[in-house]
Amino acid sequence: MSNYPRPDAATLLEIYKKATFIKQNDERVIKQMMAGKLVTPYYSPRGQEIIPSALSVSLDDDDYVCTIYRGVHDMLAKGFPLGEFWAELAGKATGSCKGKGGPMHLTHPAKGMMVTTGIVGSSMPIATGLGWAAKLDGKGRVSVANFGDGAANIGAFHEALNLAALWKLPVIFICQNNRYAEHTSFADSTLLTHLSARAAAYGMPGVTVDGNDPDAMYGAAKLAIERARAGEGPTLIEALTFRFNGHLIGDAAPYIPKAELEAAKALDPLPILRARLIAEGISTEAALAAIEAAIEAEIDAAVAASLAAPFPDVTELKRDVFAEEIA
Amino acid sequence: MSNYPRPDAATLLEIYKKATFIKQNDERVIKQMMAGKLVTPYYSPRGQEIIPSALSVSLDDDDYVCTIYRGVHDMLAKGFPLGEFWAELAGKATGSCKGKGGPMHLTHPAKGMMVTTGIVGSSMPIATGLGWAAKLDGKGRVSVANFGDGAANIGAFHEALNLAALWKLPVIFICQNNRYAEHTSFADSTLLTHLSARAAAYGMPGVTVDGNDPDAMYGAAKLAIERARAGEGPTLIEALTFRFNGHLIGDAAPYIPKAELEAAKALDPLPILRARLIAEGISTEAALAAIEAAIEAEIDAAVAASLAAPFPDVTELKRDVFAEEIA
Amino acid sequence: MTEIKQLNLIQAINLALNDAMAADPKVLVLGEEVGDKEEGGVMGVTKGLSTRFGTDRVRSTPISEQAIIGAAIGASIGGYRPVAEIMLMNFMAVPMDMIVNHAAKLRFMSGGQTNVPIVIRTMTGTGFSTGGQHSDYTEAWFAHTAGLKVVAPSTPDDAYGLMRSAIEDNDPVIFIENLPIYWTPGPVTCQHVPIGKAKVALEGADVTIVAHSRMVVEALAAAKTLAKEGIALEVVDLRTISPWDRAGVLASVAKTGRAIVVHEAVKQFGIGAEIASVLSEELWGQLKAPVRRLGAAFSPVPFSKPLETAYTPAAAEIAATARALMSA
Amino acid sequence: MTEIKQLNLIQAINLALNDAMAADPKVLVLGEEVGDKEEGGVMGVTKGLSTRFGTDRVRSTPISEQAIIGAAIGASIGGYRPVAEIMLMNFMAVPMDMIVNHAAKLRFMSGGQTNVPIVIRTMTGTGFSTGGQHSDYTEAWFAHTAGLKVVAPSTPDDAYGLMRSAIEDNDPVIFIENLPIYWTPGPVTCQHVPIGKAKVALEGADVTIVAHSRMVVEALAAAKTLAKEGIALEVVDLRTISPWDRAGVLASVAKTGRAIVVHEAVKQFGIGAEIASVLSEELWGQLKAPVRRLGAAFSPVPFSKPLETAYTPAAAEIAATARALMSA
Ligand SMILES: Cc1ncc(C[n+]2csc(CCOP(=O)(O)OP(=O)(O)O)c2C)c(N)n1
Ligand SMILES: Cc1ncc(C[n+]2csc(CCOP(=O)(O)OP(=O)(O)O)c2C)c(N)n1
Ligand SMILES: [Mg+2]
Ligand SMILES: [Mg+2]
Repeated sequence: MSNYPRPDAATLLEIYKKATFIKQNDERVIKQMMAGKLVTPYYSPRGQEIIPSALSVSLDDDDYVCTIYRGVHDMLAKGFPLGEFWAELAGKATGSCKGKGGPMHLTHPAKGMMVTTGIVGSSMPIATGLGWAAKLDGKGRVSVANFGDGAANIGAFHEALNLAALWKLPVIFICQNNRYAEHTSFADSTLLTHLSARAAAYGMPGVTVDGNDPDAMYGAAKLAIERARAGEGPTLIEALTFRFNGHLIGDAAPYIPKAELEAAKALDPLPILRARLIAEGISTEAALAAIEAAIEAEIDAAVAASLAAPFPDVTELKRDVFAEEIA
Repeated sequence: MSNYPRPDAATLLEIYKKATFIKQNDERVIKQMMAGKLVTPYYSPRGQEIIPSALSVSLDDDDYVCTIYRGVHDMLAKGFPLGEFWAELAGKATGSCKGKGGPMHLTHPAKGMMVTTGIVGSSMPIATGLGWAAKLDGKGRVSVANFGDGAANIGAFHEALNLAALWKLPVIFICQNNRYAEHTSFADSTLLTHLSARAAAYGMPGVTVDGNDPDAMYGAAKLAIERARAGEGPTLIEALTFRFNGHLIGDAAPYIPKAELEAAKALDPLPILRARLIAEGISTEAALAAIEAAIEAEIDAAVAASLAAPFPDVTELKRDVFAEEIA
Repeated sequence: MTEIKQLNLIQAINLALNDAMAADPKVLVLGEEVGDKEEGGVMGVTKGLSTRFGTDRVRSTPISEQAIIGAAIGASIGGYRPVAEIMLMNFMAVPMDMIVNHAAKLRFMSGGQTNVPIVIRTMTGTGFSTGGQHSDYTEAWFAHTAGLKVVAPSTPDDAYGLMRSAIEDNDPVIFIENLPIYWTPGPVTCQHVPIGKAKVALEGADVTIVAHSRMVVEALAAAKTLAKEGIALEVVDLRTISPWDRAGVLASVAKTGRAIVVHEAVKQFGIGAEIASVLSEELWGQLKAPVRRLGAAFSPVPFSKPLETAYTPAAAEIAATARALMSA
Repeated sequence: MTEIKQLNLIQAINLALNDAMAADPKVLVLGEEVGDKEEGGVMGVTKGLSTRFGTDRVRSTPISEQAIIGAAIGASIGGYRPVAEIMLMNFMAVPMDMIVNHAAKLRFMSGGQTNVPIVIRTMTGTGFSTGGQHSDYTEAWFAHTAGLKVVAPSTPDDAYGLMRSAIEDNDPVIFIENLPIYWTPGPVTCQHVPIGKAKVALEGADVTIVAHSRMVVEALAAAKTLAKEGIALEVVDLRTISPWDRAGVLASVAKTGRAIVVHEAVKQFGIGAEIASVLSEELWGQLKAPVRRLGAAFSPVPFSKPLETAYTPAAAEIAATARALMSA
């Protein structure tokens, strides 16, 4: 991995900004839920912020991303508008999906956020199809499929990776291995130690990286994206990380041994990257604090707007089922 | 593969008998169809006879086998009664499935033939479940899943192999790679050259053997069976072979290049094994001719009985849907 | 003999699984998170089973629904009685081939040589804002498939009794649990409930409501309201959707002369259509009003709370429909 | 303008695909064996397309139904109009999640931001002794799923016209082809046929037969027999199963006062139940006899020829049912 491209200072700062945005937003969602001001299923991405942040700095707006219920980090890193996000979580008419989709189906094509699915494994075949479209278009676009370690054991994974490899499609398969699938530990789901080993089953390059290390994640993602843009086909990246919260808010995660969770949290990539930015002179305490405050203000505004927004009208049940409205 | 167990003379002769039985029976089915005396979809196993023959000599009656529409060879090698086979093909009440299942669903639990499926890939999860039952029983029984090269690309393959490996189940996955899946060549279905490479994706041993070579096939199967009986878990065997006929009778297989087909037929394992038995003094021309004649007579009897047998009564539509008859 | 406990549906199903596993060493449990290391199921329905009966008989699986149902089918043919969990009813689409092409058909296709005594437990229901892929009722797919039995209890007592019967049944049974009523307590007599028998949950002379699962609760609420208005609903809890209790339902509607079939699934092409058309055909000339059907709106389940509420049939709609039938 | 060719259904669908691909470069075809290297489909429906339009647009796939439908969905969201083939209708169970949880729902769940203009072609039908896993009609599953359209032509002309409309439709369409009638020739006008409109295939005053796919052929045969007996059947070819033509069917039955709904799928919980219950409800007091339904026996499709024949509704049964209605 010494031949990986490395992020420059500006890119590192950009990664930090995205990751911090995700983290602060996540904390606010949980805070609002705890205060009873937001009622929704919510799958926290806390601990996994670096992965999409270090990926997205190499993506363009028109590159495609598909993700899963636990995909808020993937979306925000890709530029999902915060106002539409909060309104959607609140089930409001001003949400990106008019309140019809909710947290598990956030969509925003203008930034390439094409599909969010609540069905484990289903992001992969669809992202493969988007990769096919991108290849037919011939504009060098790529398609990213995000999924978890648990999803790597479902049939759709197998079919999608084989097809993408066979058709040399520009797809980046990102397995965010956060060591748990709901209550099931990684070791109880497969005998493998590294899921990237599965790439060989399709004749596809595969790599395992520390997804919480911005350098490693940036390098692996950039290389895969470049391969894809050059028409060299898909890559499987297993990004090692950890889920700091329960499967969803409300799950206290007693099945995660305390020591394991504490060890993971001790390596929280956010403070580490923050300290590094200052140590390496890329930014200063004051500048970062200003960034963080600006993010907080942006979140304040989005939350306030979501609370004030109207609910969709019940006639919406007749719209968007088909192109034509139902009589 | 030099450490593989090798078949002794008696076993080799047994393999030849089974394979010849399959071949002669196959030729008769086609002859009856061509004569208009049998109307059924029929998926010829011609060319693939050695695989189940060299496998079954190491199996007991109570070992489980699941197979697919192209599974006549698997069944006959396992001891499926010929009379019930022919009657089932003819849709008669005396068929193993009372005429309700037909060629794609031949079943005979007394010889361990538990499930024959017409859905590509579905033999594997079910055989995995039989492996689970066998493991719970603790009697050292094994479960065999037969499937084709095309089936290795479907999701059920992935899920079944991962589960069998994780649970260390006594399952032998036999991929009969006959180079074609219907009209699709192996090279057009995956980038891999050897499907056994997929075993590593599950932490399972995998091996590619010449399925038409009785020594190699016997050795690989025996080793896998012994591992399974010893509680060491599943094995994936890719048995290389060739389909001498079209996908089903009626398909002239124009998509197979002539040279490719001729080369495969030139290596027809049946005459090769026959010549070897004589050359090695394991049998004689006369003895083999007698065996072949006896098989022919057995087939004659089964065919005649199937023609004479009655069709099932239409009231059978109400039986075997549930345990209770439908009112 | 009959010990009456107060249990909610989670506890009742858990007790039924406990009792069935204790009674028959061939009963197995498998599915995602079902073992105690994984908290005994996301809702705790299987809690304690792996500790009591061991992880050989109660196995948590990877996320592999095709393998889960395939393993259940195979083990059942090998002599066991597996209870498989598919966490939510929408995920039944993933192992659909295993369910409809294999579990349902192996007995028939083998001419009765094999059979598939499995139970597939699954959960669903609107009410928790889980949206388009987590709350559908798809019982109609399975009821339309010969070879499957489909049950959907609305009370803890029926949940216990139907689970015991489902496990002892020699054919595959789809067992549908509703999320929002999981925590409603009720008496549990620990008796088997026969598959294929409906129950008159409330007697009444005017209009028969045919319902199952949570819609029975809504029907009973509607009945309460209407009683004050002098309209007496008879509420028939189907309990078994296939094979459904034609005789029982026909008897009730023959008495009242009016029927409303209610389900939480989308109305169009839902199971209410079968029941309504049998009622219309069999009671030709005897009905006082056309048979009405209520079901969810023709759309995916919406996320937003006001939409989700409008989407699903509820007591008020049942009451309004009954009133309309009475004045028709 | 209208050129009248004589084509069978295979040729008509092939022509529709040709014309659609020529008209719109965004139209794609994918599925097992669809390319000419693989003989243009097991039945030759896609023959010539890859040679004419290239293997970028007409792609044979591995046996991976989930990936096939997933790829079609993804490509459609990326701006294309893929026509995916799932070789036989029983295999629709394999990519069921992709069809019902994704293709059907993405428009709604995204609030209309994305849509899935795909066609899923599939084949089925009894008659060739292909047994329990190769001949089922499962249109009821898809008709019950909001967001899917379902069509099933019975003539080459409708096959052409519905395929053109399906490809141009902005939502997912399930396109059901019947195997035994593939080779029946008929005139093809090369006109689009609107989705959602039934067709009166034969006018008659006495009994309306509502049918689709091959059952229309059986209904017309029954009509021929009954005409000699002085009973005039009106045969309504549904063509579209969902959204079905309520107005058209109601108009016919309002006229005749008698209806039989026929389909090749299992009768119980089949699409006939929806139609029958709507007819009974909407034409309350106007019907001369109860609405009858005919469908396959409640069992998996049997292999043995006499069983297969008895399993499926046919002209004789339709005629007998109509006679019974006339003397009811
Ligand atoms: C097909 C299917 N099966 C089961 C579920 C229930 N479920 C939701 S999330 C989840 C765990 C997924 O774990 P992983 O893939 O590791 O992703 P993570 O949640 O850890 O990000 C499960 C089993 C589902 N949504 N879809
Ligand atoms: C799920 C599914 N998809 C498609 C088919 C149609 N089909 C029947 S056999 C076959 C080819 C299978 O090839 P392979 O696995 O190599 O087995 P072989 O026939 O060569 O023995 C296909 C595509 C099917 N039966 N099931
Ligand atoms: Mg995970
Ligand atoms: Mg093959």
